[in-house]
Amino acid sequence: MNFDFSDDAKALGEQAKKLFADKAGTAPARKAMASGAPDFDAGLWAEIANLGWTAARVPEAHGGLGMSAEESCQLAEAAGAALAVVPLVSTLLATEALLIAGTEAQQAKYFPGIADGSLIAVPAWNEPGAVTPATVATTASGHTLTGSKAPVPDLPGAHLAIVAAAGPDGPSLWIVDLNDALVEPVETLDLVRRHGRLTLANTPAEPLGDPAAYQAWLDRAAVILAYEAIGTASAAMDMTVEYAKTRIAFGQTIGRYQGVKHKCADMFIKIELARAHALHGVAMIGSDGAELRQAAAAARVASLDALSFTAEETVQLHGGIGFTWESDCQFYYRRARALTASLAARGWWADRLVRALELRNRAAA
Amino acid sequence: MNFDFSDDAKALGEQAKKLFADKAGTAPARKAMASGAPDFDAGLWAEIANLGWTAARVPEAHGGLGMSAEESCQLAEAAGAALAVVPLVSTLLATEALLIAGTEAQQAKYFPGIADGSLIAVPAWNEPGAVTPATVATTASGHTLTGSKAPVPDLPGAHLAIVAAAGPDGPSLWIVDLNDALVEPVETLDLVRRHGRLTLANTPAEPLGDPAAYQAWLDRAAVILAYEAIGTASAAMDMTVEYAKTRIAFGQTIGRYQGVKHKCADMFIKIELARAHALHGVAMIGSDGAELRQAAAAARVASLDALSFTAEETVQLHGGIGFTWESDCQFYYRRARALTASLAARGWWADRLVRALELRNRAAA
Amino acid sequence: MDFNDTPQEAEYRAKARAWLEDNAAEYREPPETAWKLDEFIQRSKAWQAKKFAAGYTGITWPKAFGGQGLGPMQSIIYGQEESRFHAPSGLYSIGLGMCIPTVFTHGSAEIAERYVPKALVGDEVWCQLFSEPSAGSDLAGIRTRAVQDGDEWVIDGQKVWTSFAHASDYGIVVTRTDPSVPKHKGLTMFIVDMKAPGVEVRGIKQMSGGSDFNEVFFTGVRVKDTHRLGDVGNGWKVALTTLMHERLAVGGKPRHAPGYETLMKLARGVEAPVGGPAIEAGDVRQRIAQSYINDQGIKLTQMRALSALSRGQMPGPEQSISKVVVAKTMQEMASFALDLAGGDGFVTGADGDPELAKLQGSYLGAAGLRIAGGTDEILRNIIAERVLGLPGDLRPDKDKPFNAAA
Amino acid sequence: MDFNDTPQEAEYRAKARAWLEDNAAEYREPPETAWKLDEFIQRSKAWQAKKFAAGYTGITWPKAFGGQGLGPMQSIIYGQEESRFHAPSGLYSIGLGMCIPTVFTHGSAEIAERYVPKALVGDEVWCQLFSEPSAGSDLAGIRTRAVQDGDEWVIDGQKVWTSFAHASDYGIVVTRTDPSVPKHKGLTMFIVDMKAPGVEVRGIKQMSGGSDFNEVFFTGVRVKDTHRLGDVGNGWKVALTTLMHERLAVGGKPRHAPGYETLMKLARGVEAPVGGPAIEAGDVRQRIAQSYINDQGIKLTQMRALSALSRGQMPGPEQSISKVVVAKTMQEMASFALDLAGGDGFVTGADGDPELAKLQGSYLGAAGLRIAGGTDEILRNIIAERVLGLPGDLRPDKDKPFNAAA
Repeated sequence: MNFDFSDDAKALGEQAKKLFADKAGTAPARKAMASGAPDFDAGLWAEIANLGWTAARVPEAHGGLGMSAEESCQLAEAAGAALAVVPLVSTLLATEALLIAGTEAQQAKYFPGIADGSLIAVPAWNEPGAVTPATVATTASGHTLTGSKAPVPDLPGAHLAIVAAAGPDGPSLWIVDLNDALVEPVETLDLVRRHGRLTLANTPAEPLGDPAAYQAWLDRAAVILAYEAIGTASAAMDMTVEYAKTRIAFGQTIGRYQGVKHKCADMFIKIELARAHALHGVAMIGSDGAELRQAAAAARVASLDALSFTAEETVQLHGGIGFTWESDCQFYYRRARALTASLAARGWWADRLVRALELRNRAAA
Repeated sequence: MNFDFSDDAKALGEQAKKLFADKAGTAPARKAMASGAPDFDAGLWAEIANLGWTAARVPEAHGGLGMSAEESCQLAEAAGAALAVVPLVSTLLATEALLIAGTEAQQAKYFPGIADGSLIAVPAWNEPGAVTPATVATTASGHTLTGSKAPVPDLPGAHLAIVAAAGPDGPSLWIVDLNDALVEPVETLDLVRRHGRLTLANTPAEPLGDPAAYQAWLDRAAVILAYEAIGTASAAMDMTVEYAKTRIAFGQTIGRYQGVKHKCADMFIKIELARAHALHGVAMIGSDGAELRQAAAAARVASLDALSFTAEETVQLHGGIGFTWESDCQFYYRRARALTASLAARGWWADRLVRALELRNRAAA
Repeated sequence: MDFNDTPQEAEYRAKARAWLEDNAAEYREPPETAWKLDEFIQRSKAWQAKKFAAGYTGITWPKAFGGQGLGPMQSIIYGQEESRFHAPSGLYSIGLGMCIPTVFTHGSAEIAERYVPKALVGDEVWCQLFSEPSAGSDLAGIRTRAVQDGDEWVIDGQKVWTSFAHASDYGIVVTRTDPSVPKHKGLTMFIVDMKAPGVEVRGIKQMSGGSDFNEVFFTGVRVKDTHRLGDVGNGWKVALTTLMHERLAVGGKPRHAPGYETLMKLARGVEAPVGGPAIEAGDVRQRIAQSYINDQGIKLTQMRALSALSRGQMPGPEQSISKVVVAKTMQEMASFALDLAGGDGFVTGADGDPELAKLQGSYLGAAGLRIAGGTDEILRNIIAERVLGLPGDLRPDKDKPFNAAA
Repeated sequence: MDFNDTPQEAEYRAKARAWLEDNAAEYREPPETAWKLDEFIQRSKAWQAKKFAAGYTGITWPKAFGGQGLGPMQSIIYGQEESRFHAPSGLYSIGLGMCIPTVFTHGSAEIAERYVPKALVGDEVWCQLFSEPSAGSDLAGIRTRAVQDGDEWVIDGQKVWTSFAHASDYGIVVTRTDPSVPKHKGLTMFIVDMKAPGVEVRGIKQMSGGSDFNEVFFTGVRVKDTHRLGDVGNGWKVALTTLMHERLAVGGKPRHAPGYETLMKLARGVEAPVGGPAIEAGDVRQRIAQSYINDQGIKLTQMRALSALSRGQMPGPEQSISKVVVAKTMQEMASFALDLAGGDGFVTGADGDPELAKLQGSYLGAAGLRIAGGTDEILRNIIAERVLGLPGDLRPDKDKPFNAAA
């Protein structure tokens, strides 16, 4: 039985937590919230690239370290916990798409830039009016795309987008050089992470090598994003537990009241359930396992449930102060909506999970 | 604003609560649970008839008191609270069917017996294999019915059944003299209330005057049963609150712990929400109001939610003793399943509620 | 059983409605852009004066204090009718609803004579200064001190969550006058002049972006002993009567907050997670049903309370469930609806959809509503203790001198 | 990352599997009708003796006590393999899992020598006598007294929730030996002969109809001081080590309890509340997903713990979530499934459907599982306090003499 991260992956996660503890967290997030603040923390990004995190998942042949999805997940969790104002998770998601579906030439062209941090890549599947990743109206004509993508996380400041466009057998993935496209900022409920709208009007684009990769990419993205959500939820829980240990009401710390402590226990329970499924997802990515579809969907649903519950009760258990602009609670409350929007809400993923279970049943029958 | 029971109805409810406090409750329920115990408490039934409760809703022209649905609901709540081992609620439901859909001749034939307690009437819609009141496989041919009805509450010991059979425009209601039919006992999760199976094989039957009355009867039945469920849930809550005031753990009564007291508060919240909708239902019955369909469905859903939550947490908050055969908790836990089975589960009624809201929207548009 | 007015109530309603039709015409539609504070205050004062002249202020107050001496139903009926307009009446709700009744109940005759009429006509605006940073749910834990100096008291400390402090002329303030006795016993209530030297008001920006509340800092603020409300050391009991007025204000869903109808409308326009129109999906329908049960259940519960008032009885304990149900339902429904709306539910500002913006506002606002005026946890305690008779939480500080407790 | 055994683990598993194939063949299928108590005991003893002879008992115990001196993974692997059969091993789970480790940890060498071998080979059955009617969650509140009389102690009182008391030869019993000191300090643990005069065992019938537990009454039962486990007054600490062994037994879903697969199967066969096959309805699919997440989530969580053991580390705190999730999930899933099944879900006995009977059993049993071995509330306290480090509830009785507390 070896159902846990490798020591290497854990060490990278520890390194990331340590750096983010110094350089990220709610104080930099608050700075990023100011109007006119840069799209992301360029200094921190340079440091990240320098430490090889963007290279971690890139194959050695293309200037990377050839590490596994475990490393991506450890980085996503650390970034989520620290609300780090860098396009790290977006770049990891785009990396995953290039990795599973990019041609040799595409990988050779883009991976070196991703690895050294000079090329920021983001996935763009969401469209105005679309409610799930199954609905993609952007059309392809020859080697051009036409359509609109929004809200796209980390789009402002990015160089490359992995774009979903309608194909004959469902959506497929294309590469768009953002120099060729119109990128505009879009305001969202998350005041820290920048989002954008990508307008494609016969914009040059090249399809990824494997057009069927969209579904496989969704699975992998769900696992990585589950770790981001787990990181954010854990940070919110930790902050709440600390507050409950110190805040006094009616002559005792509020953490003594079962009304408070049972909610904290529920946060832990939901987060650990999410961890179990997310780890299952990483294991299935690592082994190309048949259970990836169900593990990814379960990880997505469980992590969103953990994050939304934790974010809501974080405000609640902080009481009046938790509802002020000055409190850090709002970062988690708003980020919960951001991470929901980043890859469709729980309902669609729960249905996808049951479809996966049905398929497995049919296969077994 | 006059949104409350009449003083007369309240007085009848008080009278019922008083009688049941003496003659019903968990101790008689425990006796009724013994194998070989009679189907119901005949002495209590005679007293009930004597007090005119079975006559309350019967028109004066047919030997009754001509009272409103408010009185039926007050009686149902009191019977539910006391777990009274009498076929009172079933007879009230059957009375409602005769009242809204019986011909003058049918009313003249059956109401006097119902009024004086000599005729016990029960509705029978449930069928093996059916999951909702919309699915009725029993067929009519001329003035006979063929099919099977189970589980039917209070069927053993009853004289008359109001039976749902498939009609050209959906189910319709028929009267079956139980002397003409095969009645067998059926074991259920509720060990106190007797249930039966009614086997109809070209059994003589007469249709109620208004074949479309089935839907209207469902609405009225839902309101009356909501009050039965509210009565049962309130009794369980009261017992739990009393226990929480006296049971000591870790040096204090367990009612001081928020883990316990917040659950008791949630019982109260759910019961009061159910009361609001159930009262809306009674008001709509009384005024033939257009909102009866939605009020009845909401009352049904809210009362089942209140009862199942209260029953489950009643066992839970009693701890180990609550899970023993000797504890009274099991009566509520099992009755919650009985009242669910008695008129379809919450899911169907929630859907019916939304259909009613959609219809109203369309009518308003 | 019906939802109708009694003949007397119907008559009062008709009169009020007619007066409003004539006098509130300019407030028939919501303002196209929200009023700035100055205009809001100016319009509020003008509207209050109009209402006063017509006898629609202090409806339930004794005539001796300038009130109308009518019952709670008349007050509610006027409120219902006024709420069909967008008249600016919120500026006075705390002052006239909570502060002034405390002033005429616990203040001297001279004090009442000085302050009540001007408040009623709207010339002077009042605020309530109770909560503090370290005393939210535990209101009796306040630390703002008042020290006697001859026939005056000197107040130092900080209050928080004060509505309209910046627009107020006076406030009622709870202070600690004796820290050497248990916390409930060392409190005293005063009237304070909000324009006095040493009073500083700062806005609090909320998570939702609005600034509906203030912090108020007191530095050596002097108050005459004649402006004390109730006995020295009796401030807790005085505060409780003030709060009782708050609790009587039946708290339903905020007026324009999205409800189950919003969810139905949205569900007709978007695709379900399982495919097909969302309105036809089982999970969406179950959620609509739950929203209806909670929204409409609270409305109907309030009608139960109104019926009791209309019959001249006290409302039952059922209305205590209102806020805890409303706030959580708002949060759950908004979250589910925003999920249904996909990425559009996350976009704000100029690119956002105005209908979805309401749901976003509701999601943010509900987090505050679950806390303001008693957290979900405190309200459940209150239901369990006051309605069901369960014992209170253990309070280790209850009998200890305030300055010796943790 | 994988779910595979290490080579050593695989070897041990293969050996155990082969042995079981040869020796447990008669238990391959569940008995057609449940064994009566006598037959159950007889078969249990025979099976235990066989396991002992083959070295599959006391797998993790020191060799000095007759154990195999192996790691927890070996014990778990043997258990996994044995669970493929329907062998009767439950009779010894408490005795060997909890009682005997307490005996050899806290008893004298003579005592260990007398009792451990006979327990291990299965000749003597043990039970644990901790809970009392007035001491459930609050175990330290027990009232059963032991009074010293020369070199003996005399025990009077009542225990409850004792598994297999009627089949047991010995038990470990916590008693109060000094009521004048605070409650955790006046306890002492003894070995008691269950056949001694004054011991009376009565079955407890559960709400679900089963009788898996007993009440045990002690009237003047005499125990030698040599049979004391640990020091006088140290019984609480001894009991904690016993309970630690219980907590190490990772508690997942009961072996044959219905899970999400049951709900899926049912949903394929019945109509949805909204019409159409239930498996296609959004609300049913959401519920299946939730059941999978909880059921499978706990399974995966246990695998995380096993991986730690396999690596020679202590499992993390995550396994503490197991029972609280499992029990509530069982109750919620069974309730939803029975709702889906309509009236058939309510019918029992000869007229009932056997598949639905399992769901009914699960609904009844889950109510007990949410209480047994720590209520949902106590388990949340434990997670909050031991994992998250939140402070304990206020305990007014903590430092008071037991006989002076409420």
